[in-house]
Amino acid sequence: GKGPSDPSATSTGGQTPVKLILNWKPEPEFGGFYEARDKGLYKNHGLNVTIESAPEHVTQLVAAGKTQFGIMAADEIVTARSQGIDIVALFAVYQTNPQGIMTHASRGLKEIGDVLRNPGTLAVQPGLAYVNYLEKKYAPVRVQVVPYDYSIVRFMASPDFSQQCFITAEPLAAKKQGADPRVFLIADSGFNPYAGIVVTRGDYLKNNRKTVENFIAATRDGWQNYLDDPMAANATMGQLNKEMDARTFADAAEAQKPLIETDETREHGLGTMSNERWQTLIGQLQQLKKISSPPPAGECFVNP
Amino acid sequence: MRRSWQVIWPPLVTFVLLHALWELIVRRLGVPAWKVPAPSDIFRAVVDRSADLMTATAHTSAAAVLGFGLSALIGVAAGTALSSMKWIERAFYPFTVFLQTVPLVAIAPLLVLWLGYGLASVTVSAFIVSLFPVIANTLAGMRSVDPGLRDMFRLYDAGPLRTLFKLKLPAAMPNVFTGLRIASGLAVIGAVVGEFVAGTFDQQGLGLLVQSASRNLQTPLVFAAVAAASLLGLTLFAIVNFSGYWILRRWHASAR
Amino acid sequence: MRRSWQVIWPPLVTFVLLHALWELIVRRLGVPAWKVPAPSDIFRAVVDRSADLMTATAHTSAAAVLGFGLSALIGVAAGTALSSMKWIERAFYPFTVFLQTVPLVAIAPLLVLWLGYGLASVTVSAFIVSLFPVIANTLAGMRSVDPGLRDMFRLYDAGPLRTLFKLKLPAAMPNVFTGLRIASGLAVIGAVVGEFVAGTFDQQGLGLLVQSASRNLQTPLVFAAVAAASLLGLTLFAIVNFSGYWILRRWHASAR
Amino acid sequence: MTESVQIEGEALAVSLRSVTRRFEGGVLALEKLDLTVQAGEFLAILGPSGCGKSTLLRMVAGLDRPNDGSVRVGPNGLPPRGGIAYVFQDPHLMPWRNVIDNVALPLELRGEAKSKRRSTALAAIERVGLADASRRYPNQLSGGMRMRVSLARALVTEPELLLMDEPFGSLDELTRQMLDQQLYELWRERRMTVLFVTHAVHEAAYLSSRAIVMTRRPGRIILDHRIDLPETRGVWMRTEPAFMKECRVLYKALEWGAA
Amino acid sequence: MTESVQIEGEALAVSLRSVTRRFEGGVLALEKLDLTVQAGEFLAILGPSGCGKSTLLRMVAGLDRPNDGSVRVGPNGLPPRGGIAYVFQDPHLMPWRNVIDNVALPLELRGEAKSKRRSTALAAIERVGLADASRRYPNQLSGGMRMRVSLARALVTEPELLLMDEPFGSLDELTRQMLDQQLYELWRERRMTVLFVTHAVHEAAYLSSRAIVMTRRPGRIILDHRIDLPETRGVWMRTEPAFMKECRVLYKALEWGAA
Ligand SMILES: Nc1ncnc2c1ncn2[C@@H]1O[C@H](COP(=O)(O)OP(=O)(O)OP(=O)(O)O)[C@@H](O)[C@H]1O
Ligand SMILES: Nc1ncnc2c1ncn2[C@@H]1O[C@H](COP(=O)(O)OP(=O)(O)OP(=O)(O)O)[C@@H](O)[C@H]1O
Ligand SMILES: [Mg+2]
Ligand SMILES: [Mg+2]
Repeated sequence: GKGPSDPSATSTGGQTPVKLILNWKPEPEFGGFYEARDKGLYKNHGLNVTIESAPEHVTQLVAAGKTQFGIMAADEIVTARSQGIDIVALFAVYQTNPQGIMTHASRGLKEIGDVLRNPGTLAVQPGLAYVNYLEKKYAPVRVQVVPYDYSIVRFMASPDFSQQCFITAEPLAAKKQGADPRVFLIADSGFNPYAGIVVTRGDYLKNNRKTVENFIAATRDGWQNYLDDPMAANATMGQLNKEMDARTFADAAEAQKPLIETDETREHGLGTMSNERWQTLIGQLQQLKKISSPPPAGECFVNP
Repeated sequence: MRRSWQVIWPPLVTFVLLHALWELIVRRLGVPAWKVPAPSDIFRAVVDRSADLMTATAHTSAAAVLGFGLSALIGVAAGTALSSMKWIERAFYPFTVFLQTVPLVAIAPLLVLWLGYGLASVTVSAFIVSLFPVIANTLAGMRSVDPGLRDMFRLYDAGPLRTLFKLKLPAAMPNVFTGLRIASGLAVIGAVVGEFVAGTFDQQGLGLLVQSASRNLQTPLVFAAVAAASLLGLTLFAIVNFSGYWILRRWHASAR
Repeated sequence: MRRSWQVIWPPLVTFVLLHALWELIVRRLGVPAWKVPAPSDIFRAVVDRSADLMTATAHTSAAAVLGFGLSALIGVAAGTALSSMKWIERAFYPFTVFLQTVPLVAIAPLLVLWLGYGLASVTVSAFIVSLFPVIANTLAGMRSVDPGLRDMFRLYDAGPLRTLFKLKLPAAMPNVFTGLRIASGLAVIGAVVGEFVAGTFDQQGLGLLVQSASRNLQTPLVFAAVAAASLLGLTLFAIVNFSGYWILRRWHASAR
Repeated sequence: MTESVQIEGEALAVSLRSVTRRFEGGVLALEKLDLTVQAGEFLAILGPSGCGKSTLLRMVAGLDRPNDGSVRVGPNGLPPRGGIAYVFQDPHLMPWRNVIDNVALPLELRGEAKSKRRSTALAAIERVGLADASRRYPNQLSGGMRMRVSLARALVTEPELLLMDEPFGSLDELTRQMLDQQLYELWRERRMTVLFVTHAVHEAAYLSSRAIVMTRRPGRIILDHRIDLPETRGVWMRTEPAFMKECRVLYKALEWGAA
Repeated sequence: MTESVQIEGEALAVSLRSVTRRFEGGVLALEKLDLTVQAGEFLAILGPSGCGKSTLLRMVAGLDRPNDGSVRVGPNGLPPRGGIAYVFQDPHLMPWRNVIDNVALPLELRGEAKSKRRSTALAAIERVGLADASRRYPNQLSGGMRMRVSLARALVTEPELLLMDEPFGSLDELTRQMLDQQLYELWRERRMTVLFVTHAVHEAAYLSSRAIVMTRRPGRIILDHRIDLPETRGVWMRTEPAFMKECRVLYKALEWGAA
């Protein structure tokens, strides 16, 4: 990575330009960031924030110093740190992991374990930590595991098909087309890493502590506003993502609320993270052999 | 005029017939639009989302055309270099196969690190995917030059550059055009796939449009975007085909 | 013996030199392994995960080889059919371009609906991706048959089948082999990409291995899997190349 | 598969009526040409380079069509399948086949059995003096050898109409005389119709029963001449006054047509 | 760009010492052949088809190498750049160029200016009688016309060593005589060295200052004969007894070598 004199972080005209790279299209899962940008919260904190949305490779870009901030999941951060990549978590949008397994309600399954232990098909992305966790926990697995391709056509087409989902996305799309999806959160099975985490590089944090604190403060306010009233930000994002209609935006914003706002956040503020949960995750990943050298939990995150 | 009409109507008739058949089957069997949309559903999606389809097509076109252009230039140059000496061919030809077999997904992180998201990375994807056919066909063309003409150039001590421009390149033209025909389609697919891994939603091309429409079960839009990609491929193909016909018509058996 | 050694050592030397250079650069600049692994890192990944790599390669090979075989058969047949009449070519050639430009991601869901997950669908992906170069080159070859020989066959009233097998196919061989060379690499990439959408994890091929390694930042393993895919492509390519050389060596300028 | 329906031993008459051939680009190769060749005639065709001789032969073979006028071959106007053989001006061999297989091609296309094909082809190859090159490929042959392969290929089928476009032009005098003699004897025996393009006046006089001489493009027939020589011919004849006279007649017409 | 370094008007001597050429597959084309051609000599080469004449010419041109023995051209053993011209046995034209551009090729490769090229090429095309076909493409020409294009291409450069492999074999007698005459006059004027393969004995006698006759493969020289005729030659000479005698000598040697 680059040294402390990161030129893109030096201030110009009082406003520090910084970039945030999202890991998917504008959707309610990023509502707070757009809220903070559009309502001028970043500006009030002396920041000029550019938001980009890309489908892949946020880890590499943050690590290589191509962006100041990015969005990642907790297990990705642990994996990166175990490889010696100095990435630090700053703010976890989702206290409860929004990933789930979606299946057809008509099958009458009671929990995630039923999905894995019964015949059928389960579509997931290759290499996901939680899939390994589930496979281990609910062995012997009888479901056929296949790759997920961002489409729900196959889910719609076959009654014994299940797939990974983001609670705010695929189930809503399926419901809109008349299916009756049943969603099991991964978190309920005991694997619950933080998700939607704002990250930065360790050396950037060290040298630009103030900028980082400002960014997180503004982000926290943005998310609070968005939880109170998502309409404005949803409209902005709807312009950028026409494949999702306004109704779905509203539904999704509503659906994710309980995953973002918990007792924990009411006490310590939105986005807060605890050493204990990082510790748990690291232990779990180690057991799954996803990492060889466990990083100390305390280095993985800060609550600025 | 009369000629180009003769070239256009047969595929047009085929096109119309195929689509009528498709519409009929889908309507008869009552297949839902999210599974296999009827042409009319797709047409509606095209009308509804014409602006987005157009900008997406523009983004993908830019990358595909640039990538194709790079392939044409570098492919012909590389094919020429490989054909110049037996040992160069032996030492390097196998490695050009590598370019073809490397999954874009695997090199995308590197592309993104070097070139960032967007046009540059996507162009390079289109280039990588469409390069090899040009190399292979150029090489094949250069190696089947009439040995008698080759002797004549040796006799007049023509030097490698003149032999290249006045003998090998013209003689290889029919093959080069076959390579370019293949590359035209591959450049489009390279751009589309390149977007999956190195595109950005801020300049959404057809690849990402397909992905996000597919995630939201807007299958007619998926088909519309795929149709746009194909049309783009066909346009590139037609341009290559007509230039090939134009250049070769006077002398090559294949153009008659 | 002596000959095949002559063919093998130049790429081998290139290979060793390139890798030594690569190792040196990576070590000197201290590039981290997650970004660009050194050959030694990749080698370690190969050793550590040799069993997984081997079964993955076996699965991908099966699909790639079958898909390539289908492309060869159907591509030559389709090229022949297109070359048989001007109007057939005009009506259908443009549509074969469609096959090339349609993103697999878009049709893969359909493939899976029809053929299920696993070998069949992945094979069809490999087939679709590698088909067009064979068609285009076969067609080009058939259309450049020596007009004098064509006349002779007409004179002896040879009939379309005999003309095909005794004149057009043999004459098109050099082009067909160029098409097959291109198809060999594309079949591998088609199998790898096909696995992204239609593979299964119990029969995990190189495609899924690449994806999961990439998600877990195991870049050396990604490179190892890519190397395996390339090796597979190279093997297919070498087989095509040698059979081409063997068949054409007696008479075609390009084989000399 | 399909056996040839050729009527054994039935020579074919050829007739051209007012034939005009104009190529794209406006080159007028032949204009209003009339020519009738009796069945069993040996017709020599002479004329300056580029006057339309090859074009004429191609039209008789049905490989090219007149822009105007009609070409009829045989009693039905169309030649029986497999009844024509053609020695093109260039050898046009298949580079991927060796000499035997090139020569055997017409038999193969007729569906004859492999062993029969081989022996017939070998006999023809021997007759043109290439027995020791029968396994070589075209790119391993000299120019004259290639032409002789093409000749052997034309003769294996025992055609009823034989079209020959300067078949001996690239051969040395001795080989040429030997092949002239062989061709003449074959014709005497089988009495097929032969159209024979040549530039050698003495060859025309020696072989043919009738000779025509064409003018510069557009080719018209300036001389249509019955060769008045005994049917038994041989090398000895070349110095006979009657032969010399025929040569002079043809030569004069050529000079006249070229002017 | 790079102007040719040809030494104007300096004919080249050729010498072959014990040259053997054996092709892959074991065909022995030439064996221990010795031949010296003086600078400015016009050497005719005769011999049966397949005896190694083309092989000999290719080696003199440096397009093929002997398996054994040495070939030297000019004072240094290597010919000056651009100093040789070769009329191959087949025309070998570039199908994508029309007649003018095919003929102008050697000038182009030498880097001459475009207008100069055009006029020189047109003059050469006119000399071979193809003025009205100068814009046509090779596939629009007759066989004899193609050969004449190839001839014109060889003569545009005013070479010091001219290799000709049956250049006139596919031409009618009159065109041939005209070109024979032109070639002879060109040689008398410029005195370049000429190696001329032909099958026509009278052509050899008419043109050359010396003729060799080769035997069947492996080609050996069976006759090396100075042609004893006056330097001023013309069509009239063809009936002179001295000319007839030379022809007979060559013919006898041919017969002897073919036996
Ligand atoms: N495809 C073509 N397009 C245009 N002109 C052509 C074509 N084929 C032949 N010609 C022209 O038609 C004329 C007659 O050609 P043809 O080949 O019949 O001559 P030929 O009498 O056989 O001559 P040669 O003795 O040189 O073989 C020539 O002037 C030639 O240039
Ligand atoms: N590439 C080759 N491989 C094998 N044999 C060859 C090759 N080229 C020529 N030959 C053989 O060498 C011999 C001499 O060939 P060459 O072409 O020199 O004959 P030529 O005297 O020019 O005959 P022609 O008068 O028929 O042109 C022939 O027997 C020929 O078959
Ligand atoms: Mg002709
Ligand atoms: Mg020769």
